[in-house]
Amino acid sequence: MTLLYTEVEEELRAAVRELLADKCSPSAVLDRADSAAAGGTPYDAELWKALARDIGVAGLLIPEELGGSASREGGASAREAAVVLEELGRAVAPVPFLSSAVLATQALLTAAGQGAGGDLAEELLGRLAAGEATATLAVSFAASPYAPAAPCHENGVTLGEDGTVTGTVTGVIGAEAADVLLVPVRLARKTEPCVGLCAVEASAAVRVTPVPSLDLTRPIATVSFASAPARVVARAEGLEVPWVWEALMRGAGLLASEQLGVAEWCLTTTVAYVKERRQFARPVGSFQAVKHRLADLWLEVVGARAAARNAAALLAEAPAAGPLGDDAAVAVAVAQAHCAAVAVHAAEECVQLHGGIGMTWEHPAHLYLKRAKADQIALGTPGDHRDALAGPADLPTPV
Amino acid sequence: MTLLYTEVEEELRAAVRELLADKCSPSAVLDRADSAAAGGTPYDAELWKALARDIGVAGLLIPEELGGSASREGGASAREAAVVLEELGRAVAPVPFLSSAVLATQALLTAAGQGAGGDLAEELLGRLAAGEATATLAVSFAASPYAPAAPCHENGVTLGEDGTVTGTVTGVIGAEAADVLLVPVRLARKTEPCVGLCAVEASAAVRVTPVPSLDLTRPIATVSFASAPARVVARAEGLEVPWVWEALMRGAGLLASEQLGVAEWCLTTTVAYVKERRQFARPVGSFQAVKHRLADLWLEVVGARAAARNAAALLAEAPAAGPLGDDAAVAVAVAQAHCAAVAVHAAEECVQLHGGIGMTWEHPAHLYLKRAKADQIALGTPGDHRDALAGPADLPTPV
Amino acid sequence: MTWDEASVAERARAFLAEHDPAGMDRLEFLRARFDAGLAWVHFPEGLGGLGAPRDLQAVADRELKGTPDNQPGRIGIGLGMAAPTILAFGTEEQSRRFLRPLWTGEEVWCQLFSEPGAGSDLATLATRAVREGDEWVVDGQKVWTSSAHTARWGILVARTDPGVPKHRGLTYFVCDMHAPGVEVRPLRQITGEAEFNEVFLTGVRLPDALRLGEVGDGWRVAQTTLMNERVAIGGAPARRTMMGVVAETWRSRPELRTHDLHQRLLKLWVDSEVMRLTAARLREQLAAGHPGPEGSGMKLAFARLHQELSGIEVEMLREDGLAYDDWTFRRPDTVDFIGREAGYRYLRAKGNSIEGGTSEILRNIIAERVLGLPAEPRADKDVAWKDLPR
Amino acid sequence: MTWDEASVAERARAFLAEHDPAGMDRLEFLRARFDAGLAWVHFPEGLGGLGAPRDLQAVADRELKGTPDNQPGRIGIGLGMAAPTILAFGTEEQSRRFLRPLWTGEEVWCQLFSEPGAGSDLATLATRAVREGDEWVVDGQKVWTSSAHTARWGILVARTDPGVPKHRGLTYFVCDMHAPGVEVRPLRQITGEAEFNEVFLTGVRLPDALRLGEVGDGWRVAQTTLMNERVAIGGAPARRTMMGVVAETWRSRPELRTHDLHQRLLKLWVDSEVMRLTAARLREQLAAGHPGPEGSGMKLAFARLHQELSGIEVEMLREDGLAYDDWTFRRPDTVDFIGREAGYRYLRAKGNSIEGGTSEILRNIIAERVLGLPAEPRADKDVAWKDLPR
Repeated sequence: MTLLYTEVEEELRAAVRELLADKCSPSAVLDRADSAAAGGTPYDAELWKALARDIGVAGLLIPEELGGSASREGGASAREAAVVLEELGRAVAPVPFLSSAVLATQALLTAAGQGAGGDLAEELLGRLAAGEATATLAVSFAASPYAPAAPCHENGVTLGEDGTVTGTVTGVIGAEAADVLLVPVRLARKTEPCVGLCAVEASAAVRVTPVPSLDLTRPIATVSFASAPARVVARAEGLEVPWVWEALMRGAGLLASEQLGVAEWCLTTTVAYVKERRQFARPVGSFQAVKHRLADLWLEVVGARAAARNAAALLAEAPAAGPLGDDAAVAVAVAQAHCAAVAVHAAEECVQLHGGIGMTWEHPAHLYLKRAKADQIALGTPGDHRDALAGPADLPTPV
Repeated sequence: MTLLYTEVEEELRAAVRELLADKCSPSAVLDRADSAAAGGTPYDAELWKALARDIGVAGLLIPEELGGSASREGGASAREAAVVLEELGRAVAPVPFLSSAVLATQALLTAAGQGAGGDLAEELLGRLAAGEATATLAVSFAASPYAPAAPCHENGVTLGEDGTVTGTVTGVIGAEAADVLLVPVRLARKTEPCVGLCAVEASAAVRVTPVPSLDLTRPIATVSFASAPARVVARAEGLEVPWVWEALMRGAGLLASEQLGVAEWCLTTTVAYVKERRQFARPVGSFQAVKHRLADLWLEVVGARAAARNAAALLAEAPAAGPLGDDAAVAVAVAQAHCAAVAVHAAEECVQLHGGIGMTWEHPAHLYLKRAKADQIALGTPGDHRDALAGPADLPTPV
Repeated sequence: MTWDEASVAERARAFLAEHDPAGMDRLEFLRARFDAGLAWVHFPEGLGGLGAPRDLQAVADRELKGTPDNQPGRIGIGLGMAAPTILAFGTEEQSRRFLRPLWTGEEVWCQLFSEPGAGSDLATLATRAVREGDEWVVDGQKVWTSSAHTARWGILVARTDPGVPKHRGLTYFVCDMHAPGVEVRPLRQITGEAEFNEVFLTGVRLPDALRLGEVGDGWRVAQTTLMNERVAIGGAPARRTMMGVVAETWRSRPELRTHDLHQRLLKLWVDSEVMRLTAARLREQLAAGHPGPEGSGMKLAFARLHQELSGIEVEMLREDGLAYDDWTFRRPDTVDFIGREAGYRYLRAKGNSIEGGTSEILRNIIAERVLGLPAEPRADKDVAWKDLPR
Repeated sequence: MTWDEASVAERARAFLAEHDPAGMDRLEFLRARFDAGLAWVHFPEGLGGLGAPRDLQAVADRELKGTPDNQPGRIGIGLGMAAPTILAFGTEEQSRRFLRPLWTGEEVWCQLFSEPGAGSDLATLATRAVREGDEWVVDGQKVWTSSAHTARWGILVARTDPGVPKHRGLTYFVCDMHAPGVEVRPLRQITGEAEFNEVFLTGVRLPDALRLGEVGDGWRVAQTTLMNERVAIGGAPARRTMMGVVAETWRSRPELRTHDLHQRLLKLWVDSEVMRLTAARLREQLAAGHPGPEGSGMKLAFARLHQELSGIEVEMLREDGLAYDDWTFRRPDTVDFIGREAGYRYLRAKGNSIEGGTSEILRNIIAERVLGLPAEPRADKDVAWKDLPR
């Protein structure tokens, strides 16, 4: 296992970065954010198609035998997905990669691993890998992987006798772009509490209501199912919804790489600006207080890269489905606790050191600030992840 | 009530500062610390006599009718004691003011207020006010005013049928300089738990063992009583030891002013040094990173002064004995939570910005670092004081 | 006479006895209050004051509580920045002309200082004012101008002599916002609102009578304005505070509580209390006539506190923190840092360490003017403005 | 040949087969290990190495585990600073003369760089070296010299030409610590110990053969030394860490636990883990032959972490934190930042952000060399050293 980037990873990065430089300039992202705020779709379908199909990022976590590029022998893995997320973060690209190619995909991989409903999961994975369909996991983006209660209880989506689902889920990302929604449900036909994961095709019976969101480039939406035809992907006894927890944990680990990308853009852009911007007949970047703050920020980003790489590497070594080992779980928690804070700090310094211009809508800095702040809440707050470390670190909580 | 200094307070400050400039130079303090480390007495008896008698700082909290200078009508109060502590902190003066004129005095004032044994308390207060005797409160300097258990139980000093006390107390300040030790005891003759405060005159039956201490200018000692003749100053049913809690709370509030003095010396000394010290053919103090750190530190000290003055003013308005009102208790907790941290931060910046010279034994900076760090632990940690604010601030603790 | 609490209260009661707000027009009432010297008692008689100590204003306000006010939120720049500057540097005529409608709110004021190329380094500003007979012709661009679209007047600093070092070539004017050549465009912020404007000045002609202070003395005049601004931002006692707002969320949403957040909130509660006490002590010093240097420090503390608290609130709200109340591009009349929802508070607070002097500049000021630390080596002190590197 | 894990392990096993440590003198064993190229495998053959990749040293150490070592704690400056510099700039003779006894520990080395007047600004140092025939006569005072009293040799930077700008007039020497005129005095620190010394050099005569690098090239040579020092301080993988020590206290003293401390410790545990991973990634980069700039960053992080953790530990210990283990003025042979008790750790950690480049200097280095930010305006770049303001 290495914490460095492999050549294959660097090639993938180069391809993604080139495409984004061409199709995803800050002004393009800002225009889309404006139109989204005015009711348009927040995601760039054309860009997503190019990423998913031409470069094939949709299948990085999906096994080769299902049409993806993941394999134990030199194929893709969480490491490649992490590199893609770094680039998407650096561009705050409005594409449903995290929601479809990570969260939904992980839920399906776990379900497929379980046998029951495995065929359907594999069929769906095939469509996702081919870029024929985009999915999302209909769970709040603010859900913590450590939260005790099953989300399908909180929002109470139920699968009726007639094979349709009814209920509402709030705080969902990527819903506007989803052809298939994977929703954890309660099975009504059982008296025994029994839960499942359903696949629901987008239709008139699925209402997606955008919510004005802090993050302009990955807004949340409320998803309502009204007797929407559904297929059961997986079932489980009790209240355990492994497909959800596994997806949230792995998603949190990879989100750290997106946060790294956000932080890197902010650092690079700020350094470039303070070299150019002159006040008092000197570049602002020649003032020692500014230099020291940027040096400290650089050190945080260096640490974020090490932590994010470590999480990606250990997720890559973990089995595609099933519970994570302690090492991987610790790596995810450490990466989230650190990278979430670094991304926010970098974005805040970016705004501050740009001065007035950083406070304007025209400058892209705010897109990164809003993404960083939303990511801090997403998939467990830094506090949640730190608390989860008390056990593994053997630092017992005071009684 | 004012947060400024009155003219009377400024005159008192000037007198104390002049005496300390004359008798308590950094090198004198360092020499004493050396000899103390080598087994000599840590306190400067001559300086203390001059302060206590000639300037009369020993009686600032003691009512005029008992020979002190405290009174509601224009007499002294906690405000004056606070100003003295600012100056003593600025000089890290090795005198038993806090232990005798604040902690022991407060314990006696509370006892006197209670009637029972009041005469003895008043007699002792008279001796302290006159500077004829020095006392200390035989309770650990690390005791928190919020700790649930009575210290006389932790250390278990007991008063025997024969009117002598036996037992050991650790972490006591000012014991080497004390003619009278006030020790909370358990009364052996009762089956009902019943506690009291005893006055024990220094004698062969009282062994004071100095402990090598982080704070070289106010070390702690272990005090052992072996059937030492004692007089009961006050009694109480149950486990309440009001004389101790009241003394610790008021002591904590006034300690904030000592911490302010420590922080001010560190800031002033560091500013003077970086103006003089040249590196890269410039004064070190002309580098912006250094300037900004010192500006932030200055702001912390400004806040420390406001918080310490507020605590002193509210303690001055509170009745000399008896439980503190909510306002005063909040003021004490806020002052400690803030000033303790500011003193440590100022001392740490002082060492760092002096560079190598700040790490040497010859330079006085370390005396302030050690005092500041010990004060952070003394009479409740910042964390203890913050936790105590959850109630008054109506920020309920998570369950 | 020398005023005290009793005599000010007496005068206020006497004023109320003669002027029943219920029985008269709001504006008339405010004009009468101004003329009675109860607008700002520390101002001279005849200019809305009594020449009384500043702290006695609280007495007048208490006595006149519940009567129509001048909506200070709408005219903050006039009250906090223009008025003290006019009082300090204006001629008798200028003071009589401007202060009354300024205080009553009949005339809104705005500030024309910052430029795209001159933010922290205000003294490099490039807006030119060229004298033509009894007039000045002004050309340039200003930015970060709140209320520009509602303002009748603006306080303007312009360069009247490019041939001398930057601080010496500036002059201070009152700009007629209705004059031809004044164009105001809204400037959208990261909150989605346009609280500020860009102001384009093209051949704007101002009579010399609108000059405030001497030609070339503009920097000194502007310092008075900026000092008052910082005190205004950091020093004022607040009814509703950011801490109060966040604490309310904590109390009303037990399910959101964690020890991590609790410990951070307790720290910030202490910081808020320390800031409140520092501000109270500062006001005591000002009242006692010896103003301390704490002023610029207060704004620093204020910005840090707002930013940390609003950041914690969004984090604490979890899913609700992912939402934003409204992105509509609008122009608010008044600004409330702690108004609206958590997301707005978080984004708006980012401006607190930039507007009215960045936190970096304030630290420089404290380090040099309060602590007496040496200035940075300066390349621009003695160079003519026109010859500065750009 | 090109070495790999297998071949290095093979060679180490072969060496052990021929040299049974049980059966021979400790020093003989170490000398033999050096001659077998198993001292530092990335050094050239004949100089204690095999010309193998640096990371294969771990293989040799693993194979030779349990055999007598060279007590690296005693000779850290020789191993970490002198050796790489001698290798990079020394002549063949110098390398052969110095490296073997350095590595075996027969000869201890010390560093003669800092002076009372030249700390962060090392290049202003004033110690003079004047050439007399084949010798140099050295006069001056050095400070912060650990092991000076046990050292056989010192790496010394002295000024050989005051007439040129400060960086250009320096030359690098090996100083014979047994030469007449070398006086060593212990320097007591705030911990009570004298870990360092002041070294007074009075008319010390050094043969030109002890010069390392060209005359006037001393600054460049010294850079190599300092870079290695920082990597050595920040980069080495630690068996026992400050976090481990503090966590042990937390585990063994449940009565000391509070939520305040718990939240702060969890944050620092994450920071420690991030630092560990950053160091691991740095070592991977070094092994892969493209060293990253993370080196100076590691020392920064290391100092901050040591200071915060040791500060929390003293606070956590309450009454025990008021005590100190021992103030005796002594001279330790080896230094252990996390040895002794909490009070010592707290005080000793204060030095971590000063020794071997202050944190302020390291931030400058990162800002300028890594981020490419402009240097401060410099008054001392092109001025002859003797003409610098003092």
